[in-house]
Amino acid sequence: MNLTTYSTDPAGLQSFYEAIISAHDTYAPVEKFGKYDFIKVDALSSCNPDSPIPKTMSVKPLFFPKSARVMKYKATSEGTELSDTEGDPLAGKRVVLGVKHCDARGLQVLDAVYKWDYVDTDYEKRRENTILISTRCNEASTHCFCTSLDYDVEKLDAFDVAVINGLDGKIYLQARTEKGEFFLKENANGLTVANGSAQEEMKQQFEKFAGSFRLKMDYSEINEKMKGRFDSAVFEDIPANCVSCNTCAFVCPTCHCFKISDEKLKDEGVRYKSYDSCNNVYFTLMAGGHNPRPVKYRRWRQRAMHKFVYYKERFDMNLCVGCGKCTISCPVNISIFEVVNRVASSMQE
Amino acid sequence: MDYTKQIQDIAGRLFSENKIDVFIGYRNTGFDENQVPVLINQYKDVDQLLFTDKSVFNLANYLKYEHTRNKRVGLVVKGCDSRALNLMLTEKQVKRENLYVVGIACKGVVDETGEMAQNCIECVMPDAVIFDEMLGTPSGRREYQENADVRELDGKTLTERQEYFEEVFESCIRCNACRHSCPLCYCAKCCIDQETATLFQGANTTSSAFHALMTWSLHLAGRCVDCRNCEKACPSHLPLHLLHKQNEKVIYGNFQEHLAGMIEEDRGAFYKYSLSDPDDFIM
Amino acid sequence: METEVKEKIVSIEKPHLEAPADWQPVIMGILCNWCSYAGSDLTGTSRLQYPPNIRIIRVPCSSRVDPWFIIKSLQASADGVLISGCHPGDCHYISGNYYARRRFLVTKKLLNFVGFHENRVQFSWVSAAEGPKFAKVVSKVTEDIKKLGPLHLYKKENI
Amino acid sequence: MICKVEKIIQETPDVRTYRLKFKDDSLTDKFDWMPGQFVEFSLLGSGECTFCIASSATRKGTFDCSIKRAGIVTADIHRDLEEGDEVGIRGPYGNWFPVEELKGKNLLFVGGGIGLAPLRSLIQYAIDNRADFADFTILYGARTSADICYKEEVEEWKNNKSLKVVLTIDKPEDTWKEHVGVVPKILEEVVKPVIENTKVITCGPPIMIKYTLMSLDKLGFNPTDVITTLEMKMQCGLGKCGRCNIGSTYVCKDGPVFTYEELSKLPDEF
Repeated sequence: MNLTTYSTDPAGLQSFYEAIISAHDTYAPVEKFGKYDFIKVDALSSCNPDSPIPKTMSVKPLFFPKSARVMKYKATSEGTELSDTEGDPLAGKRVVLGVKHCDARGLQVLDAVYKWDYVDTDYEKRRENTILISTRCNEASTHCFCTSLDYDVEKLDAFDVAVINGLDGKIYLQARTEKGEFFLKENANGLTVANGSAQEEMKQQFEKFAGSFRLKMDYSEINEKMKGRFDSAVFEDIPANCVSCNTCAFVCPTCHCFKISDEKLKDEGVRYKSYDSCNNVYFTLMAGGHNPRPVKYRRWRQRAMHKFVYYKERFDMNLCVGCGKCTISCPVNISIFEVVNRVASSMQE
Repeated sequence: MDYTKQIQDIAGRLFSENKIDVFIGYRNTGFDENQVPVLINQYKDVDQLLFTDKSVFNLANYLKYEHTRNKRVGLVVKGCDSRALNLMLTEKQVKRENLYVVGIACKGVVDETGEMAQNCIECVMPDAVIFDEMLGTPSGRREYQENADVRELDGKTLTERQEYFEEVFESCIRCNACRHSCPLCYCAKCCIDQETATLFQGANTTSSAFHALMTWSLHLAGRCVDCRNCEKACPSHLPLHLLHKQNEKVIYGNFQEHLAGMIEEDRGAFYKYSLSDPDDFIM
Repeated sequence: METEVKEKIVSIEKPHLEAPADWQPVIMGILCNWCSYAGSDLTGTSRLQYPPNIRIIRVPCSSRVDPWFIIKSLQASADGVLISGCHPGDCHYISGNYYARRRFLVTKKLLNFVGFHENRVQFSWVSAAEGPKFAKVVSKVTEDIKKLGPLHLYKKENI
Repeated sequence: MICKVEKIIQETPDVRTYRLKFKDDSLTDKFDWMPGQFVEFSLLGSGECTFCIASSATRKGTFDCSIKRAGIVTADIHRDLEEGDEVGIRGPYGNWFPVEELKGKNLLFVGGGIGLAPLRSLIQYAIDNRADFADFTILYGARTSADICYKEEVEEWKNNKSLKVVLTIDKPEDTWKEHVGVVPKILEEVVKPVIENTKVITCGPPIMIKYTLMSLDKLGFNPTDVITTLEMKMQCGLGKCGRCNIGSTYVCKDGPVFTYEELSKLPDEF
């Protein structure tokens, strides 16, 4: 399949965005309480597709909301009736603007867990009906380390349409999937097909971008090193200042643990699936009172090992995309980057 | 405001005299200008410690974790932190004899933007109210000011407030970070933890957020010391101080100008009463 | 006065849904065992009429009422809450209602602050001898809530 | 799927067995399971819990779940659920005891407390296919004589000439005629199992499993011949919710049945 690249300028991009917003159900980062959430928008003026990275929440809630209905039940005189919930607000056709690279990669990671064995149909439907359009990342923020985790200008497959800066104020829109190709063709008014140097220019820009990263690591080395570090004393030492607030898991674009709960109202009820966090004391507490991870460092160990070892073993990817959201949100500024590096390097001591 | 040197000296002295097992202070993250709370167990780590106007997090929070339980602890407290500590002592959560408190005459800490934080501008008591050793010159108690945000919202109509708070509760993702980062939420099983109480909703819906945040703020009414740990922890950046400051305003205005944790052995406003409390809202 | 109040109410609370024609409010009544509950008993035995919209729960003392009860009722099916206890000084447990009074004031103000009309949650002191007063209080609360219409804020079933 | 509670059997003061039957008869035939698998049992309105199926598919029509009152949902189940009531069932999930591998072997069951439930499924299966298996020993321990589950069935097993049943309780009681002592001790002193050609299947409280595995080790059993079922908090049963992770293993998909060998490779977190 031949994927087309279009070129435009900033003004053209704005009108491209405007056209999309007027024609489709569009979600874009909207400022709310000093941070950006992905919310349905009606006009370009109310949102900011180029929202600053540290202040933007992940796009995960559009596919895996903080709380979703799974099923309904109703007690009648004949017995109990079960029914599927209808009217999932996220299942319709839609376009998401301003998705960060790390977020989109996070969705790919989520795909792995949601599509193995039993396929989560709700999630799959939401994914299928969505067109992801990227934002332009020009500069790494303080906590970004996505280039260390598989992000490359050649591997932007997580998007349907990638928006990339070229030289001299040019902007390239590149279809990355069939869905994106089709979508771009439909909405290509005012865009010109790019010439041959586009790929080259994008690469140059990307190299400049990659050079701006403060945090770099060799993750395959980290994977290897962490494998044997389950009993590392560093795990007991590092999270002493963690307050078990669960924030990291809730903002993480790849964390997918959930809990199931029933809400009842008289004879009816709904079963919900909501976010949960492995940093929660009750996460593994069993009914008999037995808890395999009763203390903070064990939960932290589970978190770090799951992200960089277990998931890799199981699905051959890291459960971390290097977005740095957990570090930014952490009330005490614990950096996962720092933690895994310390664990990995403790081996040499 | 820089007490780095003094704090390092004090911590070093305490360790060498074997007076403490753990010292809780701040250190640099090493990668940006923010600071991380740090629990120090030995003399050789003392030089990590520092204290500047970026030392924001309320360290009294760490007294509720297993790392400090039944240990002799030294810690640094600002004005608001010391009020929280005072309440924790009154409510018998920590033992005074296990603590060595380094009080700070605080000049205000900064928020994300680098300006002085709102709670510091409105701070009633910048100096530590409880300490074994005081750093800096105390500036004394200040006049109580009503919170600017609360006043602004109060001036709005009910519908506007309603819409505003609907958005607040909708944005809540029920991570309970507010409760975990609050030094006064020391209950091992909190009533707003979804797993422990069947009384609360398990799902992270707007309805449950309303339920939980309201209950939580009312449990802290008359006890909240306005350290804003909750707000710093909130991943959705919700203005949680509004709820607390509103309660504080009502309590200060109606119940003999009560402020939480100012004096020793003073429990929250709800643990005492006066015959002259307002009665006109009751039929 | 009447019209003024009505106008104010309409402009203040955000109308979510039209109330059905046969809508009747559900009012949660939390009564103290020693005074108000006995008072409501007296209302019954003296055959005084009061609206049937109230659902009564008996508690040992008005200070047993955690603010959480009020929040929970509003979040479940109640459109309004009435809490009633002994007159100040008459508490069976000597000072329970003084403590309760402080909590009620803060709760009421906070609920009003986040967007509930102040008539949604009401308090009263009703002694065991005040049967007529209880009937009057319930009628007033029911009237108030009827004017305000059904409560849709943060309801469990809506979300 | 909706099931009707056909019968409730009070096994011990805090364990009840619920005999379930599908409301929709056509499901009864479709619902097939192997010993060791589990179902998600929901008391609608209260929540969902994971329970193993305590009976064998060879006895069709109904299936049993034995439930000990321990947490919030189980307390609700004990309080609210009556005969004729309806519950939601999802399943069966998880892997099962390697029945094919067990054929022709001596079987030694070591159970403790409510841990007999998953074993019962296999025991029933084995009794119904008695010819496939060689010697057959059941060692079952409980805290007190009142805590013994499936009393009638245990009695039946005792009368069955082709089985050897050893019962034990932790502390002596006046009317108790069987052995006294904790399971690992009885295992070493009374049962004295043959190691040749024997498979051990064990389940019980974590502490019992720990010491039983140690004494089996001491007796010289090969780790591959020791099979146990794990329990972990689960919510979805589908390998999604991430609760039952032990290392890269999902207990709900790759378990709950593990051999001791597989178990020893996992991080020490159960």
